[in-house]
Amino acid sequence: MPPASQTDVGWIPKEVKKKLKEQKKAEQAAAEADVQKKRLTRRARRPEGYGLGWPLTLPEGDLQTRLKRYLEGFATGMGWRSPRSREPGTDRDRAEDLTGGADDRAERLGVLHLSFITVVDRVGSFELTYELLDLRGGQVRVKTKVEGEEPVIDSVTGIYPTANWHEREAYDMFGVAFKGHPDLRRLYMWQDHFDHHPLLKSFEISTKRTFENLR
Amino acid sequence: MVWTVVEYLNYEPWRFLVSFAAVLFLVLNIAGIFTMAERKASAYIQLRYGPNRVGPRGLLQPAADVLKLFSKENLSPNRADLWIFLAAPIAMFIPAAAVWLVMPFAPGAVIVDLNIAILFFVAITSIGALGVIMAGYGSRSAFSLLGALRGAAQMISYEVPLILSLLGVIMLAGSLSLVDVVNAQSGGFWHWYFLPLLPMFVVFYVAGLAEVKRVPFDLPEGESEIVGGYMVEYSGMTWAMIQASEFAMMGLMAAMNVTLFLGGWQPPLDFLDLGAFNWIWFGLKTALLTFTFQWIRWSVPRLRMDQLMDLGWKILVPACLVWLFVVAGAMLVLQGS
Amino acid sequence: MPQLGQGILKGMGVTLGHLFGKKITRAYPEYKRDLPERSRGLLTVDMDRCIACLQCMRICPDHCISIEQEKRDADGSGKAKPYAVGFVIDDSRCMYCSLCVEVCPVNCIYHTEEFEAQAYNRLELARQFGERPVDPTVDPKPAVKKKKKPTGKKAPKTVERPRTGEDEVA
Amino acid sequence: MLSEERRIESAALSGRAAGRLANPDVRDEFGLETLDMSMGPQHPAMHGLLRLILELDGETVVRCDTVMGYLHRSKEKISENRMYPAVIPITDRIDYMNNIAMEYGYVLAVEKLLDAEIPPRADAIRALMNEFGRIMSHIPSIGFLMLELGAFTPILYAFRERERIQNIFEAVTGARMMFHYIRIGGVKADLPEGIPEQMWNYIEGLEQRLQPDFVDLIEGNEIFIARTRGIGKMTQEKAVEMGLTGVPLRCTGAEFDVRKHYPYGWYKNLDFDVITDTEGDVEASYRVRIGEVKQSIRMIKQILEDLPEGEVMADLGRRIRPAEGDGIGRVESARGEYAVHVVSDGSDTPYRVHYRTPCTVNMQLLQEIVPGHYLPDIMPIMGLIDPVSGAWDK
Repeated sequence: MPPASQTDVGWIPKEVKKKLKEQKKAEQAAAEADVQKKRLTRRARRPEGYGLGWPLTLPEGDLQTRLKRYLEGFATGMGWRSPRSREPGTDRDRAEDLTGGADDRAERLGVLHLSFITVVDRVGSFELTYELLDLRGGQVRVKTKVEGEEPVIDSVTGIYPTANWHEREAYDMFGVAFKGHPDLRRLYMWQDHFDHHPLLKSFEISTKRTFENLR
Repeated sequence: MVWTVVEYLNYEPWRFLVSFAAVLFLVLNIAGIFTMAERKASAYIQLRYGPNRVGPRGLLQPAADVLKLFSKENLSPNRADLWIFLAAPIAMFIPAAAVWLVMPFAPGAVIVDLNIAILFFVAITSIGALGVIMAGYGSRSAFSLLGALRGAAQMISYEVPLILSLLGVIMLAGSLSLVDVVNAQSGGFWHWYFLPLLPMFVVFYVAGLAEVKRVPFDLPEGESEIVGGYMVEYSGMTWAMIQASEFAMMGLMAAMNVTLFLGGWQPPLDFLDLGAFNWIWFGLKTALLTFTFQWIRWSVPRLRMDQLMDLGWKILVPACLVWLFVVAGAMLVLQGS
Repeated sequence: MPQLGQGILKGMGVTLGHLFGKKITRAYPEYKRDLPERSRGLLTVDMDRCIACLQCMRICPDHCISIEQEKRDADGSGKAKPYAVGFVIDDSRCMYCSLCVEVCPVNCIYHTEEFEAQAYNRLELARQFGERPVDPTVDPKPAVKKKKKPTGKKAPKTVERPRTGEDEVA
Repeated sequence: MLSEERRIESAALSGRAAGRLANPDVRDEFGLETLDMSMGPQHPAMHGLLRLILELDGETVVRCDTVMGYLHRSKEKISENRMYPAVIPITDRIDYMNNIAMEYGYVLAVEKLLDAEIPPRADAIRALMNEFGRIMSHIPSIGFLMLELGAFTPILYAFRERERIQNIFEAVTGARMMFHYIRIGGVKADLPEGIPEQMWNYIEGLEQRLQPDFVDLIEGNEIFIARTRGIGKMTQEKAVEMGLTGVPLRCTGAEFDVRKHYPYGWYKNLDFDVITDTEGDVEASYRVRIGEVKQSIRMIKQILEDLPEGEVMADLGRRIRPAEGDGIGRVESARGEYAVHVVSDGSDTPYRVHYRTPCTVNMQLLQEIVPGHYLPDIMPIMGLIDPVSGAWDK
């Protein structure tokens, strides 16, 4: 079968026409699939057999057992003997590997939903609470601490796209910077001419009446 | 004595001035009455009472509104093209007023009996689109520009089914004069044109709704999308003029519908003939039709632009064309033999 | 076009039914509805009963109550007790949360059925109850929560909020 | 809807538009010109104060940037400076269409900190009021959706229902909008005499009115279907990925309801269904809302049928001073999962209060799904998310 462009003759038999049509259709379908593939690159990276099928299936069973199994698998995968005595020199201990490997974490566990990120300003350090839900009664609370005046922490937007605005809010209110965030702007306060982070404990509010000269 | 005055007024310049004043008076009153009717109808549909403070049962509310609008300052945007901005309401108002000149209100009661009245109606109402474009362009605002573009597209598209549906009437009546059209429908409601021309009546009704920019075709205004469209920047009397022209246009469409398809001033049954007072029938029918406009407005949501265009070009125009052929064939069969 | 406008006609039937239905609007200034017993209107104070315990001032989330306190032998018992010489409720700040009413030990502050508060000037909305007017623009709680020496006897007593306190403040 | 190529082109355009804003003389090389439009913050369809920076190609949106914060009143900071009970009236102001759920979430969090035992009658009354709150938020939501589509009448029918529920609330709580009714340890006061009967009568009346006024008038309307079917369509996966909760998630078919899957209070004793729909567009959200109103009616009937007797307030002492730690209260508000995280340091003011409002999270959807739609489609999409200005800005 010659390509469609070369069959430029006056008369084409019916079967050939039909075949050409089918071929064209197949080409179109392939192109569409290609576009789909491009669109779903994020999904395509995900390992088969885990998590989100199509349509989405929510996890079943107890979160505790899943979590335990997962943590064991995680430790062996990372080359840890136990959380206490891990070797710092193993090559999977780099930060990018952690975030890269974490991509399927949400799906393997079925913890699909990031409920919120709370930042608490413990003067001198920042405590971040990530509340994760599996939408089926299980919940995971991850707490972490960042030291310093201008803290930086990895963004979780790669795993939970919903974290986008949660992290923007945290940045706005506390000045916590998120590495790898696609669009770290202020969420609530105005973008320029405002250098404060209002929920810091050092930001004092005044309860003075605001209309003193507004007779 | 009186007769000489009337005769004197019949001489050309005076006749023109008097009829023009009469039409202006009529149109402004119609705008006021329809504003009131609109507000009351909407209120009653929505379980409210509507305006009820000014005058008996709030009936003087339009007068109070006009007084208030007169006292308001006329604002215009800083970058507006001032001439176009101020001329737009006038360009919208004049067509709404001028067509009333050819409208037969009762037997013999028509200001000008034009023999091309239908053509006059089509030609003059098309100017309304110009006013919309002027208003939207002159305001120099993104919202009003969008409104003007929508308005222009909509009004020009819906002229086509409007005119096509008129053709049926012209074929049946054999005349372009509105007086002839009304006279041809005499003798009971079964002689009215809405029965043989039912699809065209519906098309004229729908296209008329679109032409006067009322829900579900009020996209040029679209207050929840583009905040008011082409008239977003108007205030005070200029805004009042746009509103008045819209309401007058609505009344005009209803009256045109009545004249062309519902027998004009003809009574529904012969023994109900009121002679010179037949304008009561005309008024009743127009009021009823206007009420249906308002009833639709307060019951349905608004279409989207592409759906509006689809409706106009893919449904109304073909329906009209098909029925035109049906009517022509029927006439050929019934009259040709 | 399977339906041909049936849905629209159905909806128009509903609206037509309401056109002749009973209306629910009540013309407000002429018609006044009976307020339920618990309705929370403007606050008022019965100054005879007030014992100047400052509970309401302390709990108020908006800081809309200011009380000027003085030791005075008001009931003739020979003992000087706290007495509210100035009491102001700033209605421009009040959010009618009713916390002050609940906290009052002698039930001297309570809601009325009045709810139409309006004025040409925000300061007019500050209603004075005591014998001596209090400036409502002076905040009863200072912004900085440091221990300060009382500036004078007439200044409102600032209440330190104990962060690890054991007993209740009366 | 834009094709994939057009979408990619639009993305490229949006980048250029950003440059064009900085330097208006630059023209793009395709000769295409787009119109930048700022929709809001003062706009009738923006549910309050929201600004959308739109880039329009004709009437097609190619870029939508959400700017918020116009109603930011820093409730989290205020809450840090108020005593525990005095925070409740502030939570009332977060979602002012569904205040009672806002109070409920905060109170649950503080009770978790205090480890308090709540009397059953108080729990039942809380659930009762919460379901009334859901009705009085869902029905106006439907009205707002219709208002934005251009039909003015349903909003007034909706507000008739809301006003009647507000009358009941006024008799119970004393206020029509900012109730301040749910307290730490119970509720403010028991239901007054005759109110359960009034509630029952109202609910029966609502069941009858729901069909003509909100289903017959809206559901079959061809224009409504044309405007909403397929608009704002999203897949389940997208919805979960964006962290949506509430009606926008459930209308895609994902069955998640805090009342069912993270039960709290009296909801453990109630029998109800989680309403889902498969389409995930605006019309589906309308159907889900109507279904949820019916479920709320069912729940209210169940609660009223066996309302437990007893106290309505636990004795927690006059002063509320929880131990150090943190408590999370999570409730299903009318707009989705509402969670409050209270961190205590042992004093009588909270150390940190974080409100997770469903509106903030659901609003992320706008910038994801609006590009590619027509300008008038933004309004039904806003109706699908149905945010409340006070809630997204906190």
